[in-house]
Amino acid sequence: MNYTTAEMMTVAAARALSNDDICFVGIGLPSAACNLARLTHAPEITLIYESGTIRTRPAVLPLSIGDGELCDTALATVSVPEMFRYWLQGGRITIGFLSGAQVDRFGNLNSTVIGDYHRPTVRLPGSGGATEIATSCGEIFIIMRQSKRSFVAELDFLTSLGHGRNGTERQASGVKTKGPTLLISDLCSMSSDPDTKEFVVHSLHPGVSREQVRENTGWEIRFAENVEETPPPNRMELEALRDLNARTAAAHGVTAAD
Amino acid sequence: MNYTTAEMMTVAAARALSNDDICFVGIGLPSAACNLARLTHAPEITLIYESGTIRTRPAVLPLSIGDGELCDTALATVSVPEMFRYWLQGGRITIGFLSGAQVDRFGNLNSTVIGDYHRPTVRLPGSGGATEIATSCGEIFIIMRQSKRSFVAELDFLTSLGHGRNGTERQASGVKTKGPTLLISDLCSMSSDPDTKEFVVHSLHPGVSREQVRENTGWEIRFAENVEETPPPNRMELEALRDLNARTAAAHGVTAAD
Amino acid sequence: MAELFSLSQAVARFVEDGDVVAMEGFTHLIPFAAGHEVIRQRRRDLTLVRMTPDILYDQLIGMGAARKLVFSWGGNPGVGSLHRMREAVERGWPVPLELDEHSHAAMANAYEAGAAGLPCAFFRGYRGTDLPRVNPNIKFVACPFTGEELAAIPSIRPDVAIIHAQKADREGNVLIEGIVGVQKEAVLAARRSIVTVEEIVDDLELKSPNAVVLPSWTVSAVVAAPGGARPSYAHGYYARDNAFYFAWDKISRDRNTFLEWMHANVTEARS
Amino acid sequence: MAELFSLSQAVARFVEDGDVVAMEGFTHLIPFAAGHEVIRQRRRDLTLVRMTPDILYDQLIGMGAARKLVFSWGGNPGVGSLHRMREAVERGWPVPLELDEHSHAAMANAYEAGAAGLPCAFFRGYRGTDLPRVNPNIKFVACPFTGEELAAIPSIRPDVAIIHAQKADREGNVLIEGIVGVQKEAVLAARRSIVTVEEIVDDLELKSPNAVVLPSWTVSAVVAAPGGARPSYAHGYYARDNAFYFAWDKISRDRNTFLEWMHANVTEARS
Repeated sequence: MNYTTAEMMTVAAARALSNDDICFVGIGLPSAACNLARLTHAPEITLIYESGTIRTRPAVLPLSIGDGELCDTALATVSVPEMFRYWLQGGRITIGFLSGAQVDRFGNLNSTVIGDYHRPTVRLPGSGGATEIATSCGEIFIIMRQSKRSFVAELDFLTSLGHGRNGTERQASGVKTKGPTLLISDLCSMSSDPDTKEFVVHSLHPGVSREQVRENTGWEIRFAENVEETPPPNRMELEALRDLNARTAAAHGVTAAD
Repeated sequence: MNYTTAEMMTVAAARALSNDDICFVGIGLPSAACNLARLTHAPEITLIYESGTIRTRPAVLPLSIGDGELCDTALATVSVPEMFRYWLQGGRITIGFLSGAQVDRFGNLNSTVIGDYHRPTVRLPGSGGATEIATSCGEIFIIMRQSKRSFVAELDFLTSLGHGRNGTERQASGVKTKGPTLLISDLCSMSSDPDTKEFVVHSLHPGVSREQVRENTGWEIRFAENVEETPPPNRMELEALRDLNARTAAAHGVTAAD
Repeated sequence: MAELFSLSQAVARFVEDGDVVAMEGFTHLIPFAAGHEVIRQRRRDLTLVRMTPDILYDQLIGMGAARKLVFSWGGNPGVGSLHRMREAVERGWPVPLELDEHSHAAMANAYEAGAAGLPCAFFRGYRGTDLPRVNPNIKFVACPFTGEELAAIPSIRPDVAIIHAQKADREGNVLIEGIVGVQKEAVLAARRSIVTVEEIVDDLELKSPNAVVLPSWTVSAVVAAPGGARPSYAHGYYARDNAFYFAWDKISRDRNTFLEWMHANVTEARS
Repeated sequence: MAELFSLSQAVARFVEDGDVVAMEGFTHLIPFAAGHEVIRQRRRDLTLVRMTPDILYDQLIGMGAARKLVFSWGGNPGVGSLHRMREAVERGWPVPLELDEHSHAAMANAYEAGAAGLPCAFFRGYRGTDLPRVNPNIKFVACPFTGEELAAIPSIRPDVAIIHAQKADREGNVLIEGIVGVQKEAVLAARRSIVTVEEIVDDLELKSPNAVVLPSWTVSAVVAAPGGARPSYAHGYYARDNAFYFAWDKISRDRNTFLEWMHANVTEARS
């Protein structure tokens, strides 16, 4: 079956999740990946959205973080202060799934501004839950489209802490959780080097060259000793994802953004 | 109608409450007084128990602070952390109704120990909600049986702050709420002197002499310029109180303590 | 004790120029009808507080009602930017907009602390990030037992909170159900509050003793405003109008298209 | 993920000598059956935590299971003193009992902070009172914005929390309803937890999306223990046995009467 690079990215991200995970899910790419995992190999995965919905099983992807579908299919819905105090800060989440406008080699993310904070070129939405998701979850998976604009050598603003601007600040500042361990793009999958904490490419999606990855990365990207080829999406994965997207588009009365 | 001194005390306390009050109610004498007010002249009074029950209307007096009757007849029941954070500390209570083992002339209360804290003669139940009720409610009413043992010159332990050991500590320590304004016993009613903050007798219950009050007070008790006689319980008040006590005794399968 | 008001009376009485106003709602139960009445009554210099400012705040900002925004995520969810907010921030039109920016965790804790009557909120947050460098309202305090550095921000204590809920009884007790967000906290943290509801009923018919309820005496004004959350949604009443959220992107891109739409649909529309 | 256990298995596996144990319940849903199993399995040197230690803790203390009590109100509600607790405090029988004493506000906040993963709780409390003089676990911290002095105490993080609830489903998700006290916080604050329930059902049949639920993965063991809160009560199942609370006063006054009663009704009784 043919598939798009966006589909490859979502499928690769979904595969990283398991039945035992308790995921704090952001809207957009993370939400698609988490729900695809739930609809394929990880039916028992626990998905939590910051709107307060716990163990939710939406039939369609939410357009916003507080869609009615999330509450209707949840085990329980708690207040937002409780969500951030008891559930996120309480350390009950194994995986936080984030995206952003910019990421650097150490998995730090920017979703605040492009340009100077006080005179921004582009005013982005801001942190939302991301700042504390990045430090309170057991580990962080990042999913983002790869380009020189988004994979940058230096963030304009550090909204969510990865391993810090030099790769050591996270541990040095006493943050106990692992931080970013996995970054999945439409070109490849990267994992965090255990020593330097820098993201290293360990798997290229089918048909993607190292050169392409280099051209779309704002820093000098490293490759693992053995770079694998990501297995392409199988029929079950693609059908589940396309069904989900079709249901979502029908429910929202519009074509989904992806 | 004949009546007991305990009945006079409860009726006098109930009369101090109005429809507009939001009362934080302790078990025992306060609970009887607050519910008597609700069953007579103040049907719209809002009663709150620290177990989390808001605007409760029990048909019988609770034996414990968390009786099912309180929840069954409440507008809503919240968790205990919420009760202490949003409702008590949040400043939403107009009147806290307290009792204790000892009270002094400035309305400070002891419900912790008699004797030394570490080698107590009598180990009392402890603060419960009282410590923060005393400082978070708009004002405090105290209801206690009067005797030299309970109305003391010097507390063995200060569990709940009235106006402080010299009458000025409350304001000096920045507590903004009024503190104890009214003390009702089985002998008389006292109010707090606006200047010295000392409790002053303003009304003697029928048949009680000044001498009797002096004999049952551990400090040199002062009387207001015009001491009134407390109007005796009327028929409606007594019937409501006795009905309440009878229902309570029947419900608890025992004779009520009072 | 909450009194029943018409929407125009409630806004006239409880919302003043220069107020700190929190209109809350987390996707769900966003108080559009009340916010539109604030626009119609031409309030100015408001400090708008909300975790997730979206279309309603875009409208208020674009109409020049606000001079400051306290927020943690500003966007049209699932669609894109808030063009009116961006133009106010990036180009000062129609009036400059000052930002007091936080994370969700910070604001959720600050509402909680406001409801709890505390002067500030303590939480584990902001470590290693840039927001504390640009926002002087973020400080750090050591736990006196472990020495751990915790973040602190001032509690949110709005002059007025405005929310939409499912129903109220005739005494003014309010039921909120579904995704309850920070609405209860916003009302409890505020000096005054307006609650618009889908319906006013004789009996709330609560199905759980632990339902999310605002008792009458915690609310200043209760207003019957059926459909008052549209194009947002009300659990048990109507669904979100997602198509409108997409449509807003086009309406709001251009100043004139925006002003025309507001004129036709808000300022000249009946409340 | 919560696993289903028998009561004796759950206690054997999750409660160890020397543990900090919180058996919570605010009049309602007191976990008597589980507490009795702890007595039968002869756990020792426990630090017992509870806002309102009553008969169950009197029994544990009288049987010598505890060396320390963290509490804010200790009594037989509406009846009088806890004679076994008093004898342990006043005369060291059967073993001395150390006290870590707080107010309700302090403990409620400390459970909340424990559930929230914080090292300590901040609240407005203890001003002008004697407890801070005798309890070194009470400190004061200034708000960094207003300078107001707030009380701070360490959060409660029990080794194991034990509660009783209405029901669980077969995945181990738990519903608590009515007076919910600090039970949810106790479980979320604890490293391990045992939840006894009136019944295990196929579907919790929640009547409200905002019901008080402990999801399966937050609980270590779920145990079917119908009547497990008696002589306390379970909202929707059975009422409080007030007569027993009165009777306890006589049973517990005398060491021998107490020991005989415990022998006949707990240690030699089947779980």
